Amino acid sequence: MKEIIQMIGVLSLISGVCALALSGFRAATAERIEDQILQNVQGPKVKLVLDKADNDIINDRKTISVNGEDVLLFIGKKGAEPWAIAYESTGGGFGGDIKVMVGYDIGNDTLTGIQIISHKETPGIGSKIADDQFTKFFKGLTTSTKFTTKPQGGDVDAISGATYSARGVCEAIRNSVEIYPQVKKQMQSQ
Amino acid sequence: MSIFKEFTKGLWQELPPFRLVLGLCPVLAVTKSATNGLGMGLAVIFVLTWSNILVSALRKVIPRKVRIASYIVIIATFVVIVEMATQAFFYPVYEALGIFIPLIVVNCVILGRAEAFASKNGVVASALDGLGIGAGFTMSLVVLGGLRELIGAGTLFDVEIMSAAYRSHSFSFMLEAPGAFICLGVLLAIMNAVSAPSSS
Amino acid sequence: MGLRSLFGALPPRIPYWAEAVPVESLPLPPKATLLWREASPGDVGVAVGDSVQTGQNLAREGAGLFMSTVTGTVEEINSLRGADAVEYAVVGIKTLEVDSYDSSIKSIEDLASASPEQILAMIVRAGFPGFDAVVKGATVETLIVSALDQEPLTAVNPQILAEHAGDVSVGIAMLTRVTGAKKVVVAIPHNSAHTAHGISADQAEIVKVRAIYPNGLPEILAKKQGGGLLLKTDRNGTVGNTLVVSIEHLVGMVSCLREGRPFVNKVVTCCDKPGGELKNILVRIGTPVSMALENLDVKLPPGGKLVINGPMHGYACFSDEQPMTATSDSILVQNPAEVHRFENTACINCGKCSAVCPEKLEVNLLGRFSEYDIFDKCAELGVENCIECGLCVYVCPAQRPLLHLLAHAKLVVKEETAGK
Amino acid sequence: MKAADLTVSTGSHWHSGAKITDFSYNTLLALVPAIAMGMYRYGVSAAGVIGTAMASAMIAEAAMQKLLGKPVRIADGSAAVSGLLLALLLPANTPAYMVIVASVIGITIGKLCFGGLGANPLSPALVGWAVLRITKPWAGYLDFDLALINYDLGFSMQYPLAVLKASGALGIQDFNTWNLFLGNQTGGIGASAIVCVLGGGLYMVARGLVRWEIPLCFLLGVVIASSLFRLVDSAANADPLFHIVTGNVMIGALFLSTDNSSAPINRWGMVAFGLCCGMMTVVLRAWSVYPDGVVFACLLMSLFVPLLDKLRASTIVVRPTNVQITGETVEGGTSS
Repeated sequence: MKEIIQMIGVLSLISGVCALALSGFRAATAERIEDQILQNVQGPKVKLVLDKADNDIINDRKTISVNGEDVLLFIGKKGAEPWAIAYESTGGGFGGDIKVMVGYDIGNDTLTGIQIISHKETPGIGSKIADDQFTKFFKGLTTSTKFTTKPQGGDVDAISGATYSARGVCEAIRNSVEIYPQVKKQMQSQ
Repeated sequence: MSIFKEFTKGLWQELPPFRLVLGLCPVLAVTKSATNGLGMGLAVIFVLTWSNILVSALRKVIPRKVRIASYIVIIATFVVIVEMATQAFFYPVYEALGIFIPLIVVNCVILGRAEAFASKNGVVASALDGLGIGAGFTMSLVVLGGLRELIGAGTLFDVEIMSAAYRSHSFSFMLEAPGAFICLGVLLAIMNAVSAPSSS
Repeated sequence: MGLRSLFGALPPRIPYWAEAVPVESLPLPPKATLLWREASPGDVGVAVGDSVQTGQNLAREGAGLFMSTVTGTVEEINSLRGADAVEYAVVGIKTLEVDSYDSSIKSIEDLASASPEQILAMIVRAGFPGFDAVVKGATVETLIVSALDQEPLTAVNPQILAEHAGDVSVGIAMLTRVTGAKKVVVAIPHNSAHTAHGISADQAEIVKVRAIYPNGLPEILAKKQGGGLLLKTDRNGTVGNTLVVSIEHLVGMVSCLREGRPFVNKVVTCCDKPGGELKNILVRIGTPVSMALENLDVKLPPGGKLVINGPMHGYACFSDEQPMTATSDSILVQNPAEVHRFENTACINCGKCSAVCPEKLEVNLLGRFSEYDIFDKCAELGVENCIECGLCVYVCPAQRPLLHLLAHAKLVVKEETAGK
Repeated sequence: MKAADLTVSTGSHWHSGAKITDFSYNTLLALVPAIAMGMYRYGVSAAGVIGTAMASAMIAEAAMQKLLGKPVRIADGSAAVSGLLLALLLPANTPAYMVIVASVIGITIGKLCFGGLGANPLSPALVGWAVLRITKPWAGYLDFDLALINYDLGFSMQYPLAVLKASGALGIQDFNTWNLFLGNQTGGIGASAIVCVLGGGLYMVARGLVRWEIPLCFLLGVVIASSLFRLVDSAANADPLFHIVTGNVMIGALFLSTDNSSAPINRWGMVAFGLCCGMMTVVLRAWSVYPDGVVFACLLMSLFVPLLDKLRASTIVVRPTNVQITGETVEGGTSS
């Protein structure tokens, strides 16, 4: 009996001390980790989308609420004036969700570009959606464009062999465009 | 002298991946470049040394029956610390090593040293053992990673070594998993051939 | 040699000799050498200088039966380790011109009315091998009388069948009674011009067997015709329930028992070159090969091979003084050019050996396991079932000594199981 | 007894005359029509690829055997066969360095590291090809549409399987099956000469050097799997005949999958091996990144060979355990 209590005691003690140490370390690094993820994962893509901005886009971010959901908004400025905004949205692909960063020129309501943040499409086929050849097509399109692939009656060229993946990207853009007016309004009201 | 030997043995006689043939999963998976190898190696040195020290310090307190569980808890703690630290301060390394940092927990080298050495020896000797084995591990990873990077991508620590013509048509097979196995096998064969006369 | 049909697509066919070959009698040898398997010189009950009679038991009291086949004086008692890794006791006898027969072998006039025990005892006493298990009381389910030779280039049984076809039915009736066999089969080569006469359907079943190697081997006959294992005595007792008797021994039994004479003369087929004619000779058991060869005017080429009992699973002698025994069927002389050389190449895993193996063994694996002394794996793969027919060696493109490897593994496995 | 000057050995004292070189030399002979077709089509560059592959394979084998202290046995022709098979899978203008790397790795890592001829679990030629295939910067040279862009041989220069992959059954309507069978298609130097490969393979089967089970079941597997795919979705999948006469299926069935040491040796093992290879080929063609799946199918199934070789008639004879001998019971023991 004494042995069992000793075993339980020692193990609990070690676990407790370790947990304490870890939570302390986590508290100390949490903010920096979040910052690093923004800088390294979304940051480069946002910079590509809002390529003409001259401010530090990552720092000029804010979280707004649209239809009860939080949206992380990146704002690109030319000089002091906000020029464009970008935020992430999701569409269903062949292998899973496709996350797309869509940028908008708030002056004339056109797309400044899109970037694929993450996807799980088949390498070599579906993964072509992340190629420049595909994404540069969206640059400069107005928000009133029909964002569906041509076989479905839209304006977007499908990729041969990766129709489904291209459809997923279009879906993500449609989701994004849908909330664009609200986002724009909220951004300007602040 | 004898204490110093605890450090040096990890560099040749008990070189982990090649002599003990332990911890091969990270060895094969992360050595796509010398930088990755170095990053992984440093993480392992940190975890190994500290877990060795702690296991050695607590060796009289921990009951035998729950020793493995205790070792795992200790090792896991340091691994999580390493993971958070790399995420916070060396994000590119964190991205490259990915899942393999959490997997240090089950790296046989670390558990093996805790069980085989730290639980039977003093704190100083265990620390030196951890440092030595860790250094040997790092060395092996850097050599393997460097070799694979040089042949597979034409660079070394991301410095372009080979000509541009080579780099654009590099033998990227070496960066793939089979390349890792073959590279490890060839290095093992060479090491066995070199040390064969002394062992016989 | 074997034919390769359809460019080698089908397994090789090694045909048996089909025609009868006339027998020529050889004179008595000046010195006869007798071999006693699994015995030592201590088991021999006579001393150098003793006179012995034809049919006399040379074994010491209680050591079994070791029959002299000649009359003369014992010159030499020795021991020998044979090619099958078994100890032999060797007795050399200087022969006299005229035989005087041992009185303990008595004739049985009426084979039909004598008791089975009496006949069995006399069969064994007259020197016919292969009845140890029956004597010990093992049950015989199936009796197979084989008119096939065991090997190609052997013409003993076709000759006997042509000459003594009439005695076969008498012999079968006698043996059926002796062994109590429930099923009796007479195996005749499919291309034989002769057949056994006077055998009724309820007495025995006559089966035509394709006359290609290894269909004449007792193990194969037992498996295909008897549906069981060959009856034999080994260390663990008796194995199997099928008794295979060659037609030569069967006919010999009938005449020996009628006349009260021991089994001392054996028909042996000689062949000295490929494609050459076969010659049948009748020799006294114990005659050295050299005498048979001299008589036939055959010279042993230096570096050549002298093979007793056929080219496929026979054994090569290291001396031309090798004596004939009760089971020696043939003598084959090979020139150095014909001698097949084994090579120390690794197995290429072509699978020909496994395809051709009548026992369906995985010879490719067994050869490798035996080569590297992994005998427990050999036992697992059933190396004991190897009947040493030599077909794997015949087809192996890498010229590997597979039979040697398998026989070695068999021996080791047998010793290991016996040691347990 | 005095010893005479005689040779002594165990049986058998006869031999069928089969040699190790039978298989390799006859394979070389059987592939002559395919080589000739390749050279006729693609000219000197095809000859260059074949020569480079065979020479480097043989040199690599000799050098490695020397290094490992083994007897040098390049005369058995197995290295030449491996080199040739590798070359026949490649496009005619594959750069020499790629050919050399593939054949050297195939021979050294794929064969001699495992103990040489007969001990290699994978076919050396396929190992070499796979190395090239997964080396991304080089893969462009193996894409027949890109590699053979400068050739015009008077028939559609689109790789049929790439077309199938890109646009499904509709896209391949232009291909005539009979034409494809005659070898009027792009592809590897020899692999695309379907009728020549088939002829050579039939010669090997007739000589008994390649057993018929594997090739037949390979093709059967292709037919079964492609029929199933077609049943499910006839718009995306080609008919069985198209699968058989395109890409590497014919050379795979007759020459690649029948490599002695990387294929089973028992009948039912061979049947299962062939069927699995064929079906895996079609699965890979339909679902993998690569247009053709023959090589990877063969490599994958070769790994299962020790398992497949267990599919066989049992040799185990259980002997009677207790045998009555003169009234007493004696342990007979079981033999296994």
